[in-house]
Amino acid sequence: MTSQTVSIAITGAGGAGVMTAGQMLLDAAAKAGLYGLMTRSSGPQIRGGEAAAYIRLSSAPIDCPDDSFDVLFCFDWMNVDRFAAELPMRPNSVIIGDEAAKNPPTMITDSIARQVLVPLSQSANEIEGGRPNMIGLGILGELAGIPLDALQAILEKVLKRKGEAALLASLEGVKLGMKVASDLETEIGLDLHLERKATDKTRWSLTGNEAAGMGALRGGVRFCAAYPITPATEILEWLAPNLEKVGGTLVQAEDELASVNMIIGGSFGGVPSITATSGPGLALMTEALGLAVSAEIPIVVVDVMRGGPSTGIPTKSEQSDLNIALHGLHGDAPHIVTAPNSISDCLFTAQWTVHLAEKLQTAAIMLSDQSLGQSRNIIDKPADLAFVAKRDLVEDGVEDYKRYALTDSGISPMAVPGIKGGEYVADGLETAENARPSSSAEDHYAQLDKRQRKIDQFDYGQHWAEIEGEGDLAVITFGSVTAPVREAIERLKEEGQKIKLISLRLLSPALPGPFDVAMEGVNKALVVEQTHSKQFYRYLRSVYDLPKNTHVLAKPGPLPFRPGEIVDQIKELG
Amino acid sequence: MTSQTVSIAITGAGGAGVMTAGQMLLDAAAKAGLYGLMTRSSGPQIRGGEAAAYIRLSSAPIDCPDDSFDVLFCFDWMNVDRFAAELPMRPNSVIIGDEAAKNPPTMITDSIARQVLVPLSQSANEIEGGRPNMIGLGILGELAGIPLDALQAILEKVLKRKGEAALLASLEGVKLGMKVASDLETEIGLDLHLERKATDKTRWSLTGNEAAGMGALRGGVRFCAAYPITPATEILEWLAPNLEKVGGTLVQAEDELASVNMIIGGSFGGVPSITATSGPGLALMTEALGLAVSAEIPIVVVDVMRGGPSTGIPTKSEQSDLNIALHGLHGDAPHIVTAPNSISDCLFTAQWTVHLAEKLQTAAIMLSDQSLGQSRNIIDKPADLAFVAKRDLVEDGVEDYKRYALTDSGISPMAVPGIKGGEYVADGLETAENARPSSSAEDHYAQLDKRQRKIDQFDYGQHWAEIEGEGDLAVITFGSVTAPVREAIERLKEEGQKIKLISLRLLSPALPGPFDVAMEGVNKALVVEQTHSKQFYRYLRSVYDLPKNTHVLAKPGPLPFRPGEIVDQIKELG
Amino acid sequence: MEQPVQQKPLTFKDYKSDYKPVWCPGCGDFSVLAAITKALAELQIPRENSAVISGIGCSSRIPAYTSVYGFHGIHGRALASATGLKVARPDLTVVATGGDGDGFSIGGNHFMHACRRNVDMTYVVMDNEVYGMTKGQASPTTPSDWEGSKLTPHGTGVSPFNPLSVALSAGASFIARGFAGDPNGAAKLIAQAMQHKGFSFVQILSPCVTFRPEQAEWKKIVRKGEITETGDLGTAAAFLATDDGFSTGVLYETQRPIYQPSMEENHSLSEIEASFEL
Amino acid sequence: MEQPVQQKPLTFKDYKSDYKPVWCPGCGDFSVLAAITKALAELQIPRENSAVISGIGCSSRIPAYTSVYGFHGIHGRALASATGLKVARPDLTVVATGGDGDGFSIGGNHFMHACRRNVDMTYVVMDNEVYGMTKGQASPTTPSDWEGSKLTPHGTGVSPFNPLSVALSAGASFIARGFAGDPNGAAKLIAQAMQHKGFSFVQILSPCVTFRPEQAEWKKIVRKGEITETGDLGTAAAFLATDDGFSTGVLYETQRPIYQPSMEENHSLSEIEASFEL
Ligand SMILES: Cc1ncc(C[n+]2csc(CCOP(=O)(O)OP(=O)(O)O)c2C)c(N)n1
Ligand SMILES: Cc1ncc(C[n+]2csc(CCOP(=O)(O)OP(=O)(O)O)c2C)c(N)n1
Ligand code: SF4
Ligand code: SF4
Ligand SMILES: [Mg+2]
Ligand SMILES: [Mg+2]
Repeated sequence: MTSQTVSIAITGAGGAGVMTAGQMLLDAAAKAGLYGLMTRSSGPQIRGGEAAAYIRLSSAPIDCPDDSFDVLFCFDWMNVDRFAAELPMRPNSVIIGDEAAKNPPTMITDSIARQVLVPLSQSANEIEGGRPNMIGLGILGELAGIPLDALQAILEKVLKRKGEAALLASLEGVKLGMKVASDLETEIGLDLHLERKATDKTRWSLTGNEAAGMGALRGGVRFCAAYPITPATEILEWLAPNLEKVGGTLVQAEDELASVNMIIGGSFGGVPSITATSGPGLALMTEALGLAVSAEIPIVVVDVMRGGPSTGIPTKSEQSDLNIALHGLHGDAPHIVTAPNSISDCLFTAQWTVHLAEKLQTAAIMLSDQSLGQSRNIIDKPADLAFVAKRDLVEDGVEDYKRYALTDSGISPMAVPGIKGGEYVADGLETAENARPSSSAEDHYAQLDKRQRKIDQFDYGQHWAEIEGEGDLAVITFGSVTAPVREAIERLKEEGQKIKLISLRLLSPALPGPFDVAMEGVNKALVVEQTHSKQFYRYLRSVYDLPKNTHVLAKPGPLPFRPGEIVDQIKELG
Repeated sequence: MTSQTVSIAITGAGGAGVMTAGQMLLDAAAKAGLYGLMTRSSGPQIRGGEAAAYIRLSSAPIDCPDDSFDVLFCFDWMNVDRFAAELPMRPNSVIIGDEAAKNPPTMITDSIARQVLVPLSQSANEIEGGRPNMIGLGILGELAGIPLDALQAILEKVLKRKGEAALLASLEGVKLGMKVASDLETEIGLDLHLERKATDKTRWSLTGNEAAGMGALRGGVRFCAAYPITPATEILEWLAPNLEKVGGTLVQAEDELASVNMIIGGSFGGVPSITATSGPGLALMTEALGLAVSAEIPIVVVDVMRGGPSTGIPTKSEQSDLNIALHGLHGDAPHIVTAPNSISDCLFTAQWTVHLAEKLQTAAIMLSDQSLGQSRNIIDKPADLAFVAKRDLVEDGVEDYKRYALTDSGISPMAVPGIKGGEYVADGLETAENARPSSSAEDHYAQLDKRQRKIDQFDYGQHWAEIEGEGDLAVITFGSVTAPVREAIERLKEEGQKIKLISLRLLSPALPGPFDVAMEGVNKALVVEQTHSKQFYRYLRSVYDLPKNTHVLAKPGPLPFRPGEIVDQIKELG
Repeated sequence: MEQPVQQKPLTFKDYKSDYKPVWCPGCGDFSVLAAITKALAELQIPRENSAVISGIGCSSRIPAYTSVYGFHGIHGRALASATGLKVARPDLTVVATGGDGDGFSIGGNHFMHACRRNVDMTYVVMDNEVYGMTKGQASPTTPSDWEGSKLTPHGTGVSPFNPLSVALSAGASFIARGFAGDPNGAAKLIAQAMQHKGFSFVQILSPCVTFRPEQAEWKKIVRKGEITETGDLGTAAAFLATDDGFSTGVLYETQRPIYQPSMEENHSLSEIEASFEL
Repeated sequence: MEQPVQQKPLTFKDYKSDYKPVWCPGCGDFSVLAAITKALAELQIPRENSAVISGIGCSSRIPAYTSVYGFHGIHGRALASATGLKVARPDLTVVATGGDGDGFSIGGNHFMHACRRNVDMTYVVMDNEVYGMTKGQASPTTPSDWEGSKLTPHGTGVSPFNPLSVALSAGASFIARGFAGDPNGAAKLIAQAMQHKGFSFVQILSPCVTFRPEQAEWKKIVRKGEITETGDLGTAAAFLATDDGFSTGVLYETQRPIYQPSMEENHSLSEIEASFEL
């Protein structure tokens, strides 16, 4: 697979049009029948600081960064060194710079990669209204083998509202860039053209945050209360206009305490409800999450994780909210924790999570992260899913209704306002079956057992984990780390090594039965996670029996896992 | 030891004077050279509902309830059945009722215990201004062998401000009660007199909440911000007037978000600071706890645990906030979690916790619980301790100050306002050594390592756990469950069984080295905890190597652990 | 509010549950329960279409004593849950309730923002100027010199909170004060509030006999508020800012656009999905 | 404020750090930084004895750009930390700072209670009627018809928050409004606020050039507030309730007891321990 992908980084000062060029390159690649992934990075300035776009294109679906970049294209040298750690290069990588730019930083001059200069500003100047980034787009498009018509289609789509002149200037820039590139290809012997297969599948371009929003909608969510926070805001911003289209609504709340309690209110009213946040906001929601567990009101909170602790590194990815998601509620408060294992899986997992919350009448936390949420991916249009919100409700006119009835499944049929005879008081106090507050040991044990039972006994089917391959070594992971692990395993497979991948989508409850089955034949494990304190490994240890021979590769953010480091680690295990 | 104790329950309607009588009995017993423990219980009414006082008296220090009561004295029958589950009786226990009370409930008539009626109201009526509870006090005092002079001393102390007449009436009531009791003793052959040893040790009477307050003061705390919550309020109410006496102060905050951020502000100012709360409040504090960890500002939060989840059972004890205390912070946020193992240890542990927070510049959570916090204990005056707040500060006039310097110990010398040259900005963002925000991987790794290192490498001495006895079976526990475990082990020792007790005072960080040493020679373990979901066991599993043969006795609140059920469990293990 | 189709009109007793309140005998909240149930009866709101939402406190126990849907949530968040419920289910009649601690201390932010947002619901605060449930600490409305709490042994030293004045500044469109000593008057105010289109705030002075026995004096002090122009912002601002807190009646009322997003389904999911196509 | 013993008086530059702000070129917050440092210089507060405390937001980044002690805490809690600091360390000069989202949305409750509590400190809010940091959502002070945010595509539909009016209702003893377009005027207001005994609140209208470019118009609208009686509660209440939000100057000032518990050590620990003896 690796030979069929090309990784390109574009950097430049604020206003240089890095993100625009990157996004167009990705979209054009998709138009041309390729797949791809694009991640954004920027400096500390609120706006207008240096920016970087990291793009990986491929003939086959792709959702993780490669070990290093084939091409680093610096539209200028402005603070490019800030991105140094995010820009691994190889000796045969190429750094492309602008002839007109002065004083490349040492990070560039000392790089192991090859370096070439192109007439970027100069070419732009040749065109009336020309912009260097369009020359750059042309160069990169040509290098990756994207045909002009695909680039042109995207230009037309994006620049429509900017008028004919702008479109023409850009188009000319792209063409000029393509010419510059073909000279370059021969000059330095670059061949990055990707094979393009014909397909009739519809392609989608979306971020994990958009996918999560869509999954929620598919799952039946019709109410959201929102307080913005990086990197979760886009879920909320996507939901606001789209909920409206399907008869739902979004309220902007004054804070996270309000947003989570608002969705509890909405869901008490029978409307499947969601909010999205990141670590600091999740911390503010745990009291109410406990209320949802205790009062058995379904809600979903998507936590798009970022670097912690505290405000941490808000624009970068990390998996370190695992602990709080699993254990951040006071008291014995069994709830659902899920994690999507790819950008496109944000859709599936969000939908499934809504389904679980609704079915099990409890709080569910979906752990996404910045790298899933804010990266854009080209995928095949996903299939429709059967999971939709479906609460067990009592009938209108019910008599002697017991809201917290002790059932075998642990699920007590719910009433929602409008249902006659169902009038009850949802409560955070412990209650008897009839919803009246009770401090008796008997009621407490019975309700604790029930709330645990309903989530333990539920049939999660095969969805609790992605299990791939066979081997006596299992790599156990979750979330965004799944993609680099998968690629690492595939590379090793090519070398003849057999390794099993277990990526947990359902983090809580633990399912010892299915886990043991998955671990059959495994005698060695490697746990890979993006935290500092081995949170995932510690959690696995606490609920599952791991092989004696278990190793951990834990690395905090802000840098992403790359397949190569996982390959190295596995090789080291021998 | 069990033979030297007597357990008495007193119940009655609101206004019957149950608590007064109980407290006087305890104090008089202490005056008479005995030790004792008193726990209160009451019905759901805010005020004036049925009440119960559970008292255990002993010749030697005692800090846990017995398996059952020797005497249940019902001043009336009013809702006594509400307390049924809290009132285990034996066939040779005695239930004392009032002759004048009509219709004993079936809980009484069906009891396996013996039942006698005494002329309670009638005797009270014989005295001008007489009250039945004073007759009751006399009866119970006589039964337990407390001499009149001790009872009289307490009456004088308590009733001083009520005037001579009230005192005389009470005194007469007590005397009359004592007479009634001596008749009773012969009549039904009751002998509960406790042996009283002469001692010159000063006795203290205090609750765990008061002890925690005192420990904080001893540890150097001079600032507190408070938001009341059951069952933590008494710590705050004790601190308010007492902080003032030592030049400190307490602010009543608008909520827990304010209280925790206020103490962060106070501590940033160099003043050791504390707050106290319970589960719901702790949940609201976790975001700020993460800030304290990240910005390295020492603070102490005492969590007096109660029944959860959510509002749960606010007046009853449970250990189920363990998870949130250990793992409730978002991001990788290493911090201190301690737990006092007895009422008197609330003093030691609070003081030690302040010391650790200050020394390690981090957030520390002390997990007390309702049964420790609100029970009153008679103890020997504890020794003075060396632990006082002692931060590593930089010198006035420091140059090129690096607030978050990477040191070997992981402790970066701190500056506080007033120190010239120390001006820095404390931050929840990740920072470089110089306290400037940084999103670089290098700085992030370095600071994460440092914050973990300082708490991992610190020398906690012997205080991390109470380790008692030897044996191939270890019972591992923490907090208020320690006392019944200890008593269970002592009982089994009398039967010749050798068992090791390991009660963790330091819950986090985990100390695998010392733990392994403590477990030497142990091949079987029993974990005992007051939760539903085995939180403590799961945590131990995640950080320590437990014997293959490890069992768990986990029981949620609201009922306390009694030594007998632990004995039974151990015997079952064989 | 549509009249329900039923034989006999519901009386206030039909809106009460058979569950015995935990309140102290004599607590003002009994009257507030009477007032709320009377208001519901006056408006003949179908039980299944109304909900009483509260936080934590003695007063916040009230939902369980009614026979409508209820939510006894967590401390300070009644208004947030009530907002969510009403916005998601605009067909329901929603009454948020609670105490002065719940509403103005921990819940103060939601109070302000609920006033601004103007969702069509009613908020009834039982103000006893104390935290009853936690055994008698000062609340925001407690006079600064009250020394009855161990937490503030010399009084709070802080200006008491003026909820009506804050409500006005924050944008509330209906502001009233009642007294538990006059449950019928209070019922009338609450009914008026429920009929008001938008967010209506009713403070009921509700004595705590246990921790503030001196509030027995209130019945001598409360009076009809002497405000004539209840629709003028400036007048109301000046009046409420300087009032002693014992003027009862509707003290401000205006019409402002209510917050109720239209909730009309006009797209299919696949239409939305099409936006992801390239 | 004691004059520090030193040779040369400090200039506003001495109160600035050498750390480059992350703000967009043209952001109003640059002027507020100038104003705060000028106020510190005017009062010659020793750097080591003052602290600037903030929450999270573009504006909340300000502590790092000063050279005094600082605290860049968590979103919405600046006033709580500042309160703790000032009460525990009454010898310090404490300035809390932040944005309209930080202060009036998530931090709204602390804002009200800080006004009531009247701790002797100053709160400077850089109000740009938007959440800058999170890329342009409506804040409490955003006009209800602003459609610039995807989160509220049809505008918020909610009455904008009137921070000065709320501050007054909540009991603030010093209330002023300045404009980033006039940093010297703003500096004067902040210096006055710092000299005020008690809690002083200064709103600075501070345009966000990135998400609210239309705020360039503000310089044409702001004017000196036409309030003559700045000490009368009723007058100020009516004025602030009806003002359009562009009147600058000190708009209310009064003297109220400040919250500063005496902190005199008059007992030993053993005296306290004696109370446990029977
Ligand atoms: C997060 C949280 N903090 C604190 C508490 C404890 N608490 C329960 S009720 C209450 C105050 C209630 O006062 P108020 O709202 O005035 O009600 P009242 O009892 O006076 O009717 C407090 C502080 C809690 N339940 N939850
Ligand atoms: C608990 C929490 N919720 C949300 C956020 C995300 N957040 C950061 S700044 C901000 C708003 C800032 O707005 P404002 O205070 O007006 O500052 P400005 O950027 O406009 O100066 C938000 C919502 C956060 N950091 N923490
Ligand atoms: S404590 Fe006060 S508020 Fe609570 S029930 Fe009793 S009288 Fe009412
Ligand atoms: S986004 Fe707005 S508030 Fe933030 S720095 Fe830029 S101009 Fe200033
Ligand atoms: Mg109250
Ligand atoms: Mg702003």
